[in-house]
Amino acid sequence: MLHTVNKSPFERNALESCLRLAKKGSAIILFEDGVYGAMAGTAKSDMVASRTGDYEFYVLGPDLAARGIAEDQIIGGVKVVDYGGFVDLAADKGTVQSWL
Amino acid sequence: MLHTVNKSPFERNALESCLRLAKKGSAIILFEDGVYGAMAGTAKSDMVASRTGDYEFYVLGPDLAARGIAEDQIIGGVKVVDYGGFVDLAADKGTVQSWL
Amino acid sequence: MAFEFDTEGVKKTFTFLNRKAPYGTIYALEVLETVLITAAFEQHANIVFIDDGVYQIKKGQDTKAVNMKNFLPTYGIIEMEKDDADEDEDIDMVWRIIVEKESMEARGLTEDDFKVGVEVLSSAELAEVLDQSDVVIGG
Amino acid sequence: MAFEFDTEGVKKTFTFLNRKAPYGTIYALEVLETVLITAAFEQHANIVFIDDGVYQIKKGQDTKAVNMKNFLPTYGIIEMEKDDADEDEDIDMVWRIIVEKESMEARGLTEDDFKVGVEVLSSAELAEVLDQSDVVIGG
Amino acid sequence: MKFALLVNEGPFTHQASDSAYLFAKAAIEKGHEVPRVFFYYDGVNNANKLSEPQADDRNLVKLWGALAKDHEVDLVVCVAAGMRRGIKDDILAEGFRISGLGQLIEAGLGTDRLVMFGD
Amino acid sequence: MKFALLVNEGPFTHQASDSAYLFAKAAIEKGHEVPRVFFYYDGVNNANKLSEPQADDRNLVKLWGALAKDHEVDLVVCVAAGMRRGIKDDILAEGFRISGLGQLIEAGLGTDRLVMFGD
Repeated sequence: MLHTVNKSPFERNALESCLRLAKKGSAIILFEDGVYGAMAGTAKSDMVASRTGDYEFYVLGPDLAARGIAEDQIIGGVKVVDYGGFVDLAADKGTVQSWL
Repeated sequence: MLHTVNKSPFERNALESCLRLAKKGSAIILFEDGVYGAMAGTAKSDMVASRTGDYEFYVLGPDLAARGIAEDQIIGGVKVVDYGGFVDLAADKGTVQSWL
Repeated sequence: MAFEFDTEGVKKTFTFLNRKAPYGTIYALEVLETVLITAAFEQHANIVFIDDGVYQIKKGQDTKAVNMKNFLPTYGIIEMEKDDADEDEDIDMVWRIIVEKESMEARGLTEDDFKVGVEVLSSAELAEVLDQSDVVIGG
Repeated sequence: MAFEFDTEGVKKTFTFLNRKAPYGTIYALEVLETVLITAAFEQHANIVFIDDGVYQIKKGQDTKAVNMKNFLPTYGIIEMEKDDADEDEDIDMVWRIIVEKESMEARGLTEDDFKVGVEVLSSAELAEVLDQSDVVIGG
Repeated sequence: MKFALLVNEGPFTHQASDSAYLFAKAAIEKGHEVPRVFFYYDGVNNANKLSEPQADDRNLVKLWGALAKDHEVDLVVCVAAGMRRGIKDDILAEGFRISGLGQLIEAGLGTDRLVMFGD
Repeated sequence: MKFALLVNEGPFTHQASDSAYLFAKAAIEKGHEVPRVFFYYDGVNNANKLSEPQADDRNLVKLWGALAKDHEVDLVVCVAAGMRRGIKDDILAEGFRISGLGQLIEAGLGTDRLVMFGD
């Protein structure tokens, strides 16, 4: 499965719930305000950084750029993709579940 | 001042931010989905229960009733008011700040 | 350009993921409308309540003073659809109404608080159910 | 029924509380439009960034690939309005651009990350500022 | 006392418009005035006269219009927010008018309290 | 592969409609099909033809309409959600049509993936 998270982990509980209920081995893409969850060096970075062994993490590059987050500020092990990459993930990983 | 919180403390950070930034002695009213913050016996009850000495807490009765929360499930020290009571608070406590 | 899909004989498992509290937003009600339509298509459905979504089925809701429609009776209809599917051997449709244990307990609720009969699953058990869904719709 | 208010000589302190991240929602942009109008009324204004709102003024935003308007240049206009108010003795208007230290630090940001010059206040200091506002608008 | 309200969300999806309406009604019943309600962001959708809820549901567009008529409440839709979202004179419900953001600041200056409802 | 999209928010206030549009465009560029986009909840507001953003801003109503025209995307607005919110034939933009929720379930059955965008 591909899980999508579009909310900041500081504001809402979407990422937390996703990480509790996504089966290990799933892919997770962070986009829109969800990209803040992929930033290194924040009070919430550990949510993703501590689970890179359980999930494949992706983050949407255009949403990073819009928010002024450089790729070198991203947590190690999180891959940056563009919209085409998002489509590929949705095609390749099976059912898509959006954590709205 | 009167601070209003309309979000569930489980879903969003509005109550947490309000409790960090509202000056001691202020009044805080919980309404809409904010009323869940006034329920006793939940994982978030302590947010309000531990601060009843710092703030005057109120909760909107019509929103409790809509959500099936009985008044005896409310944290001690939190007063239940109706819309008229909400208006009185807005009139009496000075500037109104909404934590949307 | 009313597109025609060939859905003859297609059978899928739809999961309706309810994560939002009732009344503060309309998601609870409008997801319900979608669930009911699924019955007409005779599809499998998991109606899942997690996070603040567990509050949607709390007993005793009275919306008169907020001037809104009470969503609660609609869950009774969904329970009836489920019971029909369970009992009628001609209907090839499995419906499950599921509450996540962790979400329920964090909110100080027990099974007795709910308007409808539910299966209570742990996060780990629910993760398996979600993983086997074909279509996930939620709000 | 275009109502006429008597606002002659009224001077208030407006606080604009920005708590939401940019682009995921439009609040950042539409609050900005309100701030700019306040200058025309020659009112005091606190433009406050807390929680994910601190991300609104992060440098280096490039919205081309998401096909949205870049909000960032507008903050430059607000800084200009503030500077005008500070420098022109004929304008009786105090504007402050404030970031909460705790929100900034939790997000791994420092003053250097911001597009505009800001006052960094602790939660306790900011609580005093908020408490002395006459009107609070935010999103 | 004079209250101005700011409504940031449309009807139905969020409870904001319901809460604001019931607050305004209670304020008027208590003898206060509500000279202006300003509709901003998605709040402009409260002025869409085509809104047609189910028969057993409340119709906020009409409720606001009736409140305006009965108690001289000035319902102002932000022109810029409305343009973006397609709320224009063509579909503007009775009791509402379209004007600029200055009307919000003016309401903040001319009343005792500005109370905001939204998401 | 066939993708169906579900859009739960109107343009501007949330990024959902932008993300969905850019996802659809990228899918088509990759050679996939997007036979249907279903607009539900506040998503129905994407079909308001009166929407008139500032000149330097994107116009999602028109972008969706153009995508529908160029790539045979069926843009369906939920009738019940639209009635409540005042999105009816009177103001329906080109490329959109109004129909029932069954069209969402049908899209779920008739495509390989249903991808949801919202708040």
